[in-house]
Amino acid sequence: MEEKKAIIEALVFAAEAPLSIERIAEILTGTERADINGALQELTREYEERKGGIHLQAVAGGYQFRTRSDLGVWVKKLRTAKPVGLSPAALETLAVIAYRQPVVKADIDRFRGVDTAGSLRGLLDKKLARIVGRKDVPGKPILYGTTRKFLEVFTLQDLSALPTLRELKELQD
Amino acid sequence: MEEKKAIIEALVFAAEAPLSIERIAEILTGTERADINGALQELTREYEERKGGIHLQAVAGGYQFRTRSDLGVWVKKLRTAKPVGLSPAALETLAVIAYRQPVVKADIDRFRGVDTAGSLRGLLDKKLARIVGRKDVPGKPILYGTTRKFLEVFTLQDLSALPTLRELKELQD
Amino acid sequence: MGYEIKLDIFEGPLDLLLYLIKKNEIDIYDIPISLITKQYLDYIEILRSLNLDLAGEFLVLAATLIHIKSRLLLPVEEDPSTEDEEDPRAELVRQLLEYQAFKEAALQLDSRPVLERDVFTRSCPAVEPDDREDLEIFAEMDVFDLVKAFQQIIAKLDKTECMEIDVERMSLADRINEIMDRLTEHKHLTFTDLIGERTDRRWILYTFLALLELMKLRMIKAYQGESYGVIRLFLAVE
Repeated sequence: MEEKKAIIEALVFAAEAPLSIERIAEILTGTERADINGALQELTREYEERKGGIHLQAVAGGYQFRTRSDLGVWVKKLRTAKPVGLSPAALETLAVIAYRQPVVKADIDRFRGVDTAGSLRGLLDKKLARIVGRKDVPGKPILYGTTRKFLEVFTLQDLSALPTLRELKELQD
Repeated sequence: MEEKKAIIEALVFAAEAPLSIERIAEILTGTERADINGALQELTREYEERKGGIHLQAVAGGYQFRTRSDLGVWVKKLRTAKPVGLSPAALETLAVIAYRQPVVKADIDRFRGVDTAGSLRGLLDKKLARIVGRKDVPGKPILYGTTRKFLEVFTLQDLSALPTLRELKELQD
Repeated sequence: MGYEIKLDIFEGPLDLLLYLIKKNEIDIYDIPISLITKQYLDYIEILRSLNLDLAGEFLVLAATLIHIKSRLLLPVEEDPSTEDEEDPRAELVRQLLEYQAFKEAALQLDSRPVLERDVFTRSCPAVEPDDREDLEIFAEMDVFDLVKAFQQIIAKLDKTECMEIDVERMSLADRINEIMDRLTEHKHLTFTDLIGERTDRRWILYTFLALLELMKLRMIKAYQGESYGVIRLFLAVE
């Protein structure tokens, strides 16, 4: 393949949004827009004729590679959503529960300096935290702890496998 | 193109991480793994012969489309953020972890002849290394290993794709 | 000084030593220790004269080199039992070879196609936005993130709040969870029930400490009819 066309293909593929001819011209300095457009047309045709799983499409003022629209039913099975981690707030709350369990919400709040109702609910929903009992003091507040799933998600043998703060401090210079 | 090959191409393209043959087999029920592997090999060859901007690459136990490595200099211009490289110290520490995992920090320090706290911390932050457990000796020191991201970043199919240290020694002689 | 030295280019004392060996075209298996020790100490002296922070490891290796040199200078004893004695340089040579291999491995890693430096993956959505399903999948999570999060919280807190978390405490949490699970299931248990068949001290100790903690938290109540009698345990709150 002609080298310039290959570069254009790589650029369109790697771009974070549909890539415009203008943007390509900025990168491939000295190349005429008409030539860039020509290369994009050729690429579009090649992918179409090939009848593969990928098409080059003109979209939102630029060009973008997309899966062939009639294959959507298959692609959906992949669950294209990116795996989500925990939000920093949820992670902090989970950390307090992991290291301070069994712990009441008031203590988690005090540790984090904010109300943790939202992230606590999220952790319970995700089955990373659970209610382990009630403290026998006025108001009988709920005590929280971590779950077996927590150990699985974080690949921990048991809670004693959690690194201690001292160990983490040793990693800091 | 044969329809199944087109679907496999679309799946690999749409996946957010290198896609394994197992995962494809789960989606394309009734298709033999050997056939899936065959289609992937054909696709790899087609993209290679085409000499375009994209290659199909076997990496981290799966397949992923990537830009051709010699076009990196162009694609980089698309990105505003500078890629953060690893310092020689970080690379050395990573090499020790990769070849000696699971390994405790004391051993990494001994192999490198320096305290590796800083670079170890950096590798953990970058998710190239991770805590894999504790060694069953007094003090239960933390064991470190490499991550899946390590394989992805360094374009390795699996850990066995690393050249052996013996091979390296022969290269030097 | 007969040689030029670029500062800050050495990753550590072993790296410096390897450099000196290569520069002098020395056989690594037969290091002339006097020459190398002298050059090594000269280098350290330069660093010192420039008031650079010298990592302790450089001094440790200097001491090792001097020690090896002194052992080589000792007269060889007639005693036949010393014949098998290892070359005083052997350990250092082994260390250097290992380090050299890892250093080479590091360069090999760096020479590979590195993601986001040499090769790039797709970053645009692959399908029409409407076709995307918002399914939540759990990413693999790293325990390091968790500790880091806790450490950040602790750093913000008053020093007096900081209790050291140690391995023992975490094992205790495991035991507490198990006891609460069993009590929820069985309503009441005896101390002997909890200990079960196991007789190792660690297990008994943790069970006991877990019970104390649970009583302190007022999650359980313990009753004992008479001294040395059966200890019965109940959930404090149903």
